[in-house]
Amino acid sequence: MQLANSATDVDATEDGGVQATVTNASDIESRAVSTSITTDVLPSMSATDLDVPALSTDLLVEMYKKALTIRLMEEALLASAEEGQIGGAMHTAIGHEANAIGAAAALRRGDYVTCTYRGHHHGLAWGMDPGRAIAEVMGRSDGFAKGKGGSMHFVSPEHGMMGANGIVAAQVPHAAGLALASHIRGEDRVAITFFGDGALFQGVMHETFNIAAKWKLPLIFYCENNRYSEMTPIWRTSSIEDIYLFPRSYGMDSMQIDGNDVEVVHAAVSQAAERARSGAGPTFIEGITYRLAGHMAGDLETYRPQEEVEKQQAYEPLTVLRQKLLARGVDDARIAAIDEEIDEMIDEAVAFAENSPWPDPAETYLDVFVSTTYGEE
Amino acid sequence: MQLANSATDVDATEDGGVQATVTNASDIESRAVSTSITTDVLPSMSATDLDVPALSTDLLVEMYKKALTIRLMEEALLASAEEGQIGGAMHTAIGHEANAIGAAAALRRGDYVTCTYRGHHHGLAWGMDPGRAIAEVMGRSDGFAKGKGGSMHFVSPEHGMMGANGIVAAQVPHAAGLALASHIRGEDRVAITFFGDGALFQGVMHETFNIAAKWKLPLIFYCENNRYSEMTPIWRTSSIEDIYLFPRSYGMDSMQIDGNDVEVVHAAVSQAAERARSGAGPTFIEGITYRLAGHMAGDLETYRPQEEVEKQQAYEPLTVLRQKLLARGVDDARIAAIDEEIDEMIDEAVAFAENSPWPDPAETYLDVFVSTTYGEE
Amino acid sequence: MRRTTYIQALNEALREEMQHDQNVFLIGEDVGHYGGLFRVTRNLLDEFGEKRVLDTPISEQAFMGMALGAATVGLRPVVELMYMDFTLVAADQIFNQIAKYQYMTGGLLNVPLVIRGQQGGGKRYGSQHSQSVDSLYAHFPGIRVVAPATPYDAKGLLKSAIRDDNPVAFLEHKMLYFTRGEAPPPDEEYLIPIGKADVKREGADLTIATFSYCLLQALEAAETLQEEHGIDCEVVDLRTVEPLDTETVWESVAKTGRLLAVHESYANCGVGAELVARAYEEAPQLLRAPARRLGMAPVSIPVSRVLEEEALPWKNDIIATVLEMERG
Amino acid sequence: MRRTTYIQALNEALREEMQHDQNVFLIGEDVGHYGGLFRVTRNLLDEFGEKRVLDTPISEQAFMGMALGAATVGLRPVVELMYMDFTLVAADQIFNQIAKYQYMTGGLLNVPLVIRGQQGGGKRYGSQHSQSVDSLYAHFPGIRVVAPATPYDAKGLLKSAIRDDNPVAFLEHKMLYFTRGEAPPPDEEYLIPIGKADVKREGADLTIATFSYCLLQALEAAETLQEEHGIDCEVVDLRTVEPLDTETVWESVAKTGRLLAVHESYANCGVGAELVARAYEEAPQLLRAPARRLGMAPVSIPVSRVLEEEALPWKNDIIATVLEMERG
Ligand SMILES: Cc1ncc(C[n+]2csc(CCOP(=O)(O)OP(=O)(O)O)c2C)c(N)n1
Ligand SMILES: Cc1ncc(C[n+]2csc(CCOP(=O)(O)OP(=O)(O)O)c2C)c(N)n1
Ligand SMILES: [Mg+2]
Ligand SMILES: [Mg+2]
Repeated sequence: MQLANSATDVDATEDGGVQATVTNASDIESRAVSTSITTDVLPSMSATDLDVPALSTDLLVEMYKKALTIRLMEEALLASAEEGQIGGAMHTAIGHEANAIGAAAALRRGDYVTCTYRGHHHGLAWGMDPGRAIAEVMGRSDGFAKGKGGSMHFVSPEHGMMGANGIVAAQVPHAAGLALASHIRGEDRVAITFFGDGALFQGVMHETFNIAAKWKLPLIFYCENNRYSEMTPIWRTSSIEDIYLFPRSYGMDSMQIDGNDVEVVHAAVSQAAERARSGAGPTFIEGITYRLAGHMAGDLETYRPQEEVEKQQAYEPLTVLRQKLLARGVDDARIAAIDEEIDEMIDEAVAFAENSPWPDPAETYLDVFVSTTYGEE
Repeated sequence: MQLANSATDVDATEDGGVQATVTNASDIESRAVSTSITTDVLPSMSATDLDVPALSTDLLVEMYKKALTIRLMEEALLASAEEGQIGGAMHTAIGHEANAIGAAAALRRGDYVTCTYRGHHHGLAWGMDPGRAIAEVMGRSDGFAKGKGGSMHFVSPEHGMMGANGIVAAQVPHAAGLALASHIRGEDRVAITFFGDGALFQGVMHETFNIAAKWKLPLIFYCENNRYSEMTPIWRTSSIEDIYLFPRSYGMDSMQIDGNDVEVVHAAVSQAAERARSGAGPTFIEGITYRLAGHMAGDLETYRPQEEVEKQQAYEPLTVLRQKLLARGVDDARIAAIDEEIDEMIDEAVAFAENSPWPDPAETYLDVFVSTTYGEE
Repeated sequence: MRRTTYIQALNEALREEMQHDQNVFLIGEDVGHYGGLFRVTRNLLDEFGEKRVLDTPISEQAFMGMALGAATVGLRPVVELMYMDFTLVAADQIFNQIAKYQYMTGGLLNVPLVIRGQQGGGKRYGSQHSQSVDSLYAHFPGIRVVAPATPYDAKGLLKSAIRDDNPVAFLEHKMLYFTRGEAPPPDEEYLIPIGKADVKREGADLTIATFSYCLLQALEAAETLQEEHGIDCEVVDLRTVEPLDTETVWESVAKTGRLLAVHESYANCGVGAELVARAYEEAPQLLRAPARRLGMAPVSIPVSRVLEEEALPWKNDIIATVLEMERG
Repeated sequence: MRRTTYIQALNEALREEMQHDQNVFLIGEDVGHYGGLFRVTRNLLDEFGEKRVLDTPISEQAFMGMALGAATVGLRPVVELMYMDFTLVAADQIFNQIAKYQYMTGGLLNVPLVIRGQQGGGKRYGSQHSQSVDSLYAHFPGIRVVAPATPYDAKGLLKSAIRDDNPVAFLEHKMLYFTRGEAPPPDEEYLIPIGKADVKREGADLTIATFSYCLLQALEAAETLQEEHGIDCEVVDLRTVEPLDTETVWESVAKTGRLLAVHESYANCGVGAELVARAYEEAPQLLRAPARRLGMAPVSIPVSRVLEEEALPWKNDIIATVLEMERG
């Protein structure tokens, strides 16, 4: 196992970049005996050395806005779910935001992303509108999928967001297919796919790792390792101790990073995208992160101690981002103004969704088939 | 990659065992640049150092008889297939015999085995009767499964042979389930499962590796690496260069051995079985082997050069076994007598099968459900 | 008799069978330490230990195949699929292996296992967490399919399913979990035979044959039809979909002359079509009007409350179809 | 018109569509260098190169999912499953993903791909290499199902399937591969619309609606019935199973008053039951005798020649059922 490094406490380097440094000695100690599947690992304890160039303050401000937008939308959605306005399985990404935001910022318009049912953060990071997103989750006609897909099926082709998925790991070969499309057409688009630590043990992951590595597809595998698979800690079912080392069996490059730090995520995904575009094939990124809310709305979280959650709070994406802004001289007042702005925006988005009409029942029967006319040519 | 070793040319060691030694320098050279997925690798070029205790001459004679029985049965079956007596997909194991024979001899009565559609050698090695086996392949009523399963579904619970399978890799979790049964019941039975190099890329392999390793199941994964998946050489689709290294990602022990040498196979499986019985969990064995006949009856073998097949002939199990017998002082005359004996036995087996009546059509509707009476208790 | 919930009935059935036969074990995601996402397996790990209540990774293919292996040597695995939609992830092991194993081995091996979990719509889980798989399972020979609608039936049938020497798909419904009904106390053992339908409401005018949550919808529809239209429906709870107890259905149709089959799986190539086809094979003379079936609309279940309601073949659709049939 | 084989017709359809649209590509096991286990894709790698003819590992789930991904951005994958039984290995990608993707995305994405390969019995491949999956595919909304029986139809329908903007399961039959029939020369383009049945034999007494290899069996049965029993069957080749061209079937039944649906997939919850159910929904007044269906026996196809023959719903079974229907 490589030595643990952190990019949470950042030091500017001479060339304006930031070098990830170790947070503190006790973290290293615990890292030395634990592995990336144990719940006591903190995001900052990631194993990969990575040059992390500093992002511009403007971009960081944008990222903070995005992260807050996601967070507040999630909280609004949880409240709506509690009121009974949302049914089914709604999985929020509270605590996961930086993985999506850092990655989206590192990629280009024209690139593709697929993700899991825990996909609200990816949707918004890739540019989807919160109002239409909330409407979708609520099953209203202004939802981007007219209320048919709901929380587990965020999708927006115009943003390159090609679909969240309710079946664990099913979205992974989809992204490989998008990467294959790019490869077949000789384009320089890359695809990124997000999945969880638990997803690693679906057979299709293995199949896709092999094909992507063999065909050198322009693909980024991004594991949001929050150490839980529903109510089961991943160490209980995983024989693999450090997730990011596993894909090396396929000859694939991999990194283990702090998934809660947008700059680290941005650097890692940028590097992976560059490799992909150069024809060097896929990269696997393990982003150490933590889900601060339940697995899904209504989860009573009886399966983990509250102290564990509290310990992770210090490393959560919004806190980290706020620290970065303060370090860059963005002051409390400016941050408070942003907070207010986003808060209002989400209120409006919720109002928009709540006022959106229910779909016409006749809509039920549409979108099963596209009608084609080739036969009558 | 470890240095290549071979157990084909055996030297007796002081304690009566045999130490695997390198066959010749040119083999090592080619091994050093190639990997276990390329077709130029010879069985003798396996990578794992293994203490190979000498088996008794009597046992070797038995093994030779078994290998010849299998070989002659396969040849008889191919002839029958050519005559149109056998339909469907019949996959012979010509060239693979030692993998089955060495393994079966290393295990105990009460242990379990599952295997692929290429399972005739396992069936016979585990003790099934050639006459009933041929009858099964021909669809006669004396077939062990009354002609319902045929070539791809050899099975004989009384011998611990729990089923061959027509779906690539499907038999692998079945063996894990048998190992689980042993674990749950606190028995010391082990299970072994055979699969091909191509099977490695079915998702269920990965799922089963993880669970077996995590639960430390008494299971032996045995890959018969013949370098082909139907008509496609495995290097064309595999990103994994040395198959036996892959399972180490799950913390599993693994070896790469000469799968054409019964003594080597016996030693490897014995070691793995001991580990399994001791509670130390599964072992992965990659047996380097080669299929000397087509993928299935009727295969024209247009996809590989004849020279490649010829080069492998020198390492094929029967040749290796005959060399061993001669080295032990079993003379040509004795071997010729055995050959005649087995030849006659297979003739009789074929005659038995050909004279076996066709099943009654009414048999078609049986064996779908067991009738149960609990409801009426 | 006391009243209990459907979940509680299932939990008791599992506990009793695990006590009754030490070959019974549970395997699936979150079934052990957490006690199952829907709490059907709660407390069983504590009572029976880690060798008999196994928490798996998200590897449906592997643990389904493992259940087969263990069953062939006499263990009796009860496999939980968290949502029955995941049947499709393990479809090879279920339909190419488990359902066929006895047949392919000429009866040398059999596979006494239960695949259980919840299916069905009504809670806005959308396309991949709401579909009903009864017709899918019934299509393949070699696997019994049971889908009880009441706590009483659920307990008695789950116990029978576990004791059955064949593979059994035991289909629960998410809308049934918190419903209550009468059941004998835990120590009073009873088994309900697989393959026996049960007339849940007597009536003279038309037979509704259904199962699972649709039974409750059909019973409500029957009340409305009686009250508002004077149509007296007999409601037959099939309880088992494979084998189908057509005898009980024909007995009912002999009285009513009319048959409507209702289920929540897709109508197309569904159990309802099967029942209609069998009616014309086995008892055409009983039918005084064309037999009909009602299933899920040919769409993959949308999330929106309004759309989901439209797609589900529930009370209003049942009423409308019955009225159509009565009008002729 | 020249005569050609079913395999040759498929090969030409693939070549022409690959020439016609550079978005079309082939993916599957052994499809490239070897040209397909049944040689349907032979020579296409040479002509179109490694980017358009992709040899995969034995990873049906992955390459099926990849086909979905590529199709959502306008490529037109043609996926070969070596045996259609392997549908079950990739069932999640086929039925939970491909069939549902357009619906779940509210129509934002569609999935123009073809899943093709051979199914069916008659060559003693046994339980896991002989089963027919038409009814299985038809059960799930969102995927078209095509199963042509002649080289002419195979070519015209495969071309249409590739141009269709929906996922299409294109089901070949191993007994059809070497059959020959008339077809226009390769350069004379023709397309056959998906969803249109074709009357392959006219008759007055009874309608047999069927498809795939059963069509050939039905035509033979019709000859025998005519010659030996004076019963004049009309044989409707459905060609497409989803959508079902019931209009053509009812037109025929309007003439004959009798309907027998025949297919090789399991009878239980099969296409035949579906057709019977629709007959009583849509056209009960046309039926002068109970509509019937005939499918594979409820067993998972044995290897033995004798048993396989018994299980398959072929000529003799068709004749026997028709005679039963005629006797009333
Ligand atoms: C094939 C399949 N099996 C099971 C489930 C139920 N399920 C939904 S989320 C989940 C846990 C996934 O854990 P992980 O991959 O770590 O992602 P996370 O939820 O932690 O983001 C499970 C088991 C599913 N949706 N699909
Ligand atoms: C799931 C599945 N996909 C494809 C096939 C068709 N098939 C049968 S054998 C085979 C090749 C298997 O190669 P390998 O695992 O190396 O075993 P070998 O035949 O060489 O012994 C394939 C692709 C199958 N039977 N099952
Ligand atoms: Mg997780
Ligand atoms: Mg092989």
